[in-house]
Amino acid sequence: MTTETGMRHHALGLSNEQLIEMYEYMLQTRRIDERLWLLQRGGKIAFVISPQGAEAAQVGCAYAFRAGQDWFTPYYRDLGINLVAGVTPREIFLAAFARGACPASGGKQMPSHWGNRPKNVISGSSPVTTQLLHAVGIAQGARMRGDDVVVYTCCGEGSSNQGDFHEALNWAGVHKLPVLFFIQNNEYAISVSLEKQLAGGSVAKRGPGYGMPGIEVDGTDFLAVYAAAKEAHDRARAGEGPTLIEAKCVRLTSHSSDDDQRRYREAAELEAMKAKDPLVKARAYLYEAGVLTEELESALEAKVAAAINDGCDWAEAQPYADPAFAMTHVYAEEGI
Amino acid sequence: MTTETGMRHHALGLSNEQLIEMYEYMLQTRRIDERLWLLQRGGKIAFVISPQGAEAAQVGCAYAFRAGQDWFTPYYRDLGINLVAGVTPREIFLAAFARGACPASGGKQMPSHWGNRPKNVISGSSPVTTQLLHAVGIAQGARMRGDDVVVYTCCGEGSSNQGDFHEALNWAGVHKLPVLFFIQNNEYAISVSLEKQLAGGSVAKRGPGYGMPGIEVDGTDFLAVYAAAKEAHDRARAGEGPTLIEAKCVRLTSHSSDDDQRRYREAAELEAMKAKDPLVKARAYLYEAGVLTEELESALEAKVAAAINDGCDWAEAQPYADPAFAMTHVYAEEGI
Amino acid sequence: MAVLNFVEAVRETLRQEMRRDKDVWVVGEDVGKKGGVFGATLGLFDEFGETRVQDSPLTESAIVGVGIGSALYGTKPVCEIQFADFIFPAFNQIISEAAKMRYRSNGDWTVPMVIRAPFGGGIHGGLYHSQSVEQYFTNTAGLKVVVPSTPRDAKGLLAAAIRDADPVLFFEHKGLYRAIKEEVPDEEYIIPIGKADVKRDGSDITVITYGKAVHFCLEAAKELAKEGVEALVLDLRTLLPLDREAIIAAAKKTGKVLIVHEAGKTHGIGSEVSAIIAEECLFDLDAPVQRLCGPDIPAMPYASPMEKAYMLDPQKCLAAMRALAQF
Amino acid sequence: MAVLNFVEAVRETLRQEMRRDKDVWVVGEDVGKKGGVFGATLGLFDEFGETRVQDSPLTESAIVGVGIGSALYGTKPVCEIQFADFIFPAFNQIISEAAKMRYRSNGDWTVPMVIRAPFGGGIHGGLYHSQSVEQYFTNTAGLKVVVPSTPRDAKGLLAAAIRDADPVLFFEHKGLYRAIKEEVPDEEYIIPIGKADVKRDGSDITVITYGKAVHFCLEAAKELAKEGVEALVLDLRTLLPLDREAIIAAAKKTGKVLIVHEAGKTHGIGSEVSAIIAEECLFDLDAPVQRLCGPDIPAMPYASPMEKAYMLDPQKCLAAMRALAQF
Ligand SMILES: Cc1ncc(C[n+]2csc(CCOP(=O)(O)OP(=O)(O)O)c2C)c(N)n1
Ligand SMILES: Cc1ncc(C[n+]2csc(CCOP(=O)(O)OP(=O)(O)O)c2C)c(N)n1
Ligand SMILES: [Mg+2]
Ligand SMILES: [Mg+2]
Repeated sequence: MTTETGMRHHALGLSNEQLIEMYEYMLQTRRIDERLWLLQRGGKIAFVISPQGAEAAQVGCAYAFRAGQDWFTPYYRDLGINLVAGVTPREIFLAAFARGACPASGGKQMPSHWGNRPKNVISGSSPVTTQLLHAVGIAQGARMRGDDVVVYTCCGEGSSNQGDFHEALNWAGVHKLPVLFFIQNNEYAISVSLEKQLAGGSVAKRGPGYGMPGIEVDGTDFLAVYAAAKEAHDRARAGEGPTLIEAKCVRLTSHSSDDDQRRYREAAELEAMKAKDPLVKARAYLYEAGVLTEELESALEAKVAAAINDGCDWAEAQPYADPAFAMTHVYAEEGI
Repeated sequence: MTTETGMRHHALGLSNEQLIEMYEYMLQTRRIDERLWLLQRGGKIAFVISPQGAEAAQVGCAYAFRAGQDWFTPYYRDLGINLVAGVTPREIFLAAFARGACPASGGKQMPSHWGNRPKNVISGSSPVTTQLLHAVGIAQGARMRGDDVVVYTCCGEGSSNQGDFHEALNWAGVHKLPVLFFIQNNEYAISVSLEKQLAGGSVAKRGPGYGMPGIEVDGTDFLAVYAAAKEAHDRARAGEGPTLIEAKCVRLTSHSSDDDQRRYREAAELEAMKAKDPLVKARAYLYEAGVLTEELESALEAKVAAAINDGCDWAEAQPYADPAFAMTHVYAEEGI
Repeated sequence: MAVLNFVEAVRETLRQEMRRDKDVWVVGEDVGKKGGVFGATLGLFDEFGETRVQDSPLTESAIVGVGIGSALYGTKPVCEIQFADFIFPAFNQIISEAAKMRYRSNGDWTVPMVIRAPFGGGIHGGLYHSQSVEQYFTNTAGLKVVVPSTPRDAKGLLAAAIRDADPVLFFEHKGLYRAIKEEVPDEEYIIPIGKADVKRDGSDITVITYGKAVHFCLEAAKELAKEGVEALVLDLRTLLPLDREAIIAAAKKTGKVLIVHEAGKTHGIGSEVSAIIAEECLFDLDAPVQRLCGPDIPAMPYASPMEKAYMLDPQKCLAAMRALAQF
Repeated sequence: MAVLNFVEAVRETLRQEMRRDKDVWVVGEDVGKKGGVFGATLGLFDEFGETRVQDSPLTESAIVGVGIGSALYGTKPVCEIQFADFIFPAFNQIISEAAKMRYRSNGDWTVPMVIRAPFGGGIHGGLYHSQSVEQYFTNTAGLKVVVPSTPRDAKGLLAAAIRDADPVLFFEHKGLYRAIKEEVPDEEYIIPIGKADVKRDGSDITVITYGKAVHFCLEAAKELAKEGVEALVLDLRTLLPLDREAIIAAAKKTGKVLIVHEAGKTHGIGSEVSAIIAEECLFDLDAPVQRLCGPDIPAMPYASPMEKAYMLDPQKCLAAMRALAQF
């Protein structure tokens, strides 16, 4: 865990404060999701789709981006990406409760269908992989305007087999556009396992075919992900074009609150997966690095809990949009 | 041109007779196309899209397949594939003249929209690349039935960037299906050159990403193409799965009779291309191999010309389908 | 006769047809071990194995394109699109290939294939798990589009679709999957594609509808009967080809027609039904041809109040039916 | 005022808008050096350079998807689909993304984008270079669908489309590109999207049409006038949103309506137009609402005799108009 040059995070140019900040984001991601499951089990919200097992991948990757300057077309599990991009817990819970004040859709969309204009987070849909092409178009627009922007886009390993993945990577490769294609490979697409899904078994291996690096990284190691994402971000800014990163993650929960993975995964497999819990690994690193102490940890937990309680209670108390709101924003002409 | 084991074609297990047969197919492909251009210039047919520059790729590849047993989902330039598969010059000209007796479509479709049920040639459409998925499905069907079938499918390098290419290769790779994905790379998609079209510059390089070999071969060398196709065909039959072959061809004509490539290609480039004429190269090989003599060559030219004159005159004399035919074969219920 | 709900009827019909014909196979996302996200294929993987009950990669264009190829070879694929909202990546394969194969080859090459997809809202699915997509396909000759409204119809129509020589889009309203049960004959039977069904006879007004709305209209008709108004409720069942004769007969019988569907009104299924009536029964009409449909917005919102505002229900149907009766 | 044919009017409007607004850019297959397969972008590459006149890879989903992304960033893409028949690979991006972006984000994210595509037959294009595809898009709120019939309309409507805040599908009948010339004002002008145009006034019968058929109907109307019948010819120009007021007014004026379009009849544009009339003007009608449309077959065949059998022409229009007048 140490290197010639000392601690891994120092070698990556990360201060202890930054390390703690990254951990706090991962912790917040996990705790928010745990709260969402409680709300769903309690019948207070209808749906949860979870980042658990991908917190290190999401926070490690997003931390290489510049909130407020770079642009994001995330996918549904990307709670961690949104938090690092600047989306607040209150905004997350507004979406969960489908309240009218939700900045993503005012309750028109299901939870985890992100969108936040002030934070450069594009509105997302349900059909997978379409957002990869939007990311390429955003990069094209920034290039035309001469703006210093790098675009984050993401999907799962199953979704990476959609035609839009191919067309997006090819286009970005042709024009050497500043895009990071981040694939979170948790080895399942709902119930479909990797070997029935992905010929060749590796998303990263497909990068060279598009004239870009295809990097495989341990998605449960937040520092390894940060290192890969930082390098890709640097390449993009240097005009060297897009990068494909495949982060090997685990899916600690069922696909969503509508699924039960025990129906198609062995108990042993589910058990073994726990050893790869990215939050546990991160915590261990911070302790070994002497950055995290018991007081600090409980302080962080308390801070995160407070933000969640505030966000959840506040959001739940907000009203739904008026039913008539359903008829608005179809065209600009409405002037709304 | 010779090898330790003697002549290249002998090394490939090809007899002199087979060599001559392959040459005759290439010659026939070229001469039929030349006739089609004459008919088009003379206003007798409306449209030509040409295999010139790809004869070696097409005949070399098709010769590795078993006519009547294997299946084909060709693309519009694949005149040579169709001839080797057993489609006759008369049938080719029926399509060119859009006559009612045309086995492909009875005149419903443009020329070069192939289709021939007795020869296992699937009906093709205009939207590019869709046929790659049909090939995968045919292989899936043959696998279910336990039949010994290998499927040929093809598109251009531009078309290989369509989403359907990605989905087809991934599916075939997952199930190790007996399909040859044959890409004829003539460096242009109408007017769009390779560097604006294909990130990474190589279709073959994309093979490994799908867990299959990606073979680049000189598409103007019919023996090199035959060797690659034969190996892929053997792999498929041995249950080792699909192969991607990129044949580097030249486009000796404009994209089609509606195009004029001098508008977007340099004269020098067009001039230089002529040196790669696959028919000229094949002819040279057969002479050096002592297989082709002047008498034999003129006999072959005469034989090909006779078949073309017969096919062209006969087809032109055939009637159009009755206009009412346009309303038929919409559904089976019509019982037609 | 067993009492089955809608999704059970679909599952039993798939099982029956797969036992009957070894060429029939099922392919789609999560149709294998998981048995589909709605359980429509539950148990088929265990009975028929993974070659005939195949989990596909997450690629709709391939599900349909591979299905087409396997149909060209002679098998009978039943492709499942997990939600109708996700059928659009396969649109080119359906419209350009499946629909035109027989026509362009004069019957030499055909595509006997079924594409099943759950559609419709009212189940908190939001914009992309609630859509009605039938109207995207009904203008394409070469396709057939079927939308059953009861378990009994679902069995007869799905069997007909699987045995059909042409591509059939089979849309199942997911709001019906567990909502209604009825006795379904155990033996094989076919309900012909292209035939509408009078679900309730009546002499005062005619309601032409399909899908889940059939049940809303039947409920409303019961209410209306208490007010002395007898409504004829015609269930279209097949949207392409439409049963023109049944539509014309139903319209002429009462002279007052209301068309009801969940999908958006403008350029929807009701447009063609209304146009047929305006063409064929103009002088039999005692009232303008009315339409009660979903609003013309991009899709159905998620939050309950907005979802309710979008969705039809018996009350909305009753109000429209009463107004027409009083015209 | 210069005399321009249809495709010249399109080209000059693109040039005008690109000079006017640096955010406007053109992207599509062969739009660069070649200037497009119909020459609609000829010369733009030389004037504006390859960043603003971009040859795309052969990938329609990407042309539209990248266009959407660039519009989200603030640029104004004008995407060209080489033939309307090839728009289907982009269907998911158009229907699921472009059409729903404003709605789902409550106006925070919008897609000001134009998708141009040549459509229509009668040019020996066969099944896949002749299709009319407008009816695949008109049932999707959030989109606008425009089909101009003259060079003058093409200029005003294309300028309006490029300046519109929402995604506009702009379909150009390729059979008109060189077939008609007219004087087109040199200066900028806008023709509002959503407004139909009375191309010929008349008091005896009403013909509602769009695209190339407008010219067939006008020619037929001239003939019919010699027989003492004056036809009102309404050019819809925009198919989504439809100009309901203009349709209703035109129908009420004569009480006899014929709807004419090249696209297939069943579930076509004419269905909604007829349904609006059946809803709004029933008691003003003196004859059933008629439709003269393409046949309900998968697409237009290639061989001349079959193509002629499919295509409309002035004679077919005249016969239908005369029959309606005599009703
Ligand atoms: C086009 C499309 N098809 C199907 C679905 C339904 N669906 C939602 S998530 C999912 C699995 C995605 O798996 P993967 O891409 O590996 O991402 P993960 O959920 O594992 O992170 C499927 C099939 C969809 N949303 N869009
Ligand atoms: C989906 C689709 N988009 C566009 C076209 C129009 N088109 C026909 S051929 C062609 C270029 C094909 O280039 P390539 O794939 O390299 O094959 P080549 O013609 O060079 O052999 C294009 C753009 C089409 N037929 N289908
Ligand atoms: Mg996954
Ligand atoms: Mg090419």
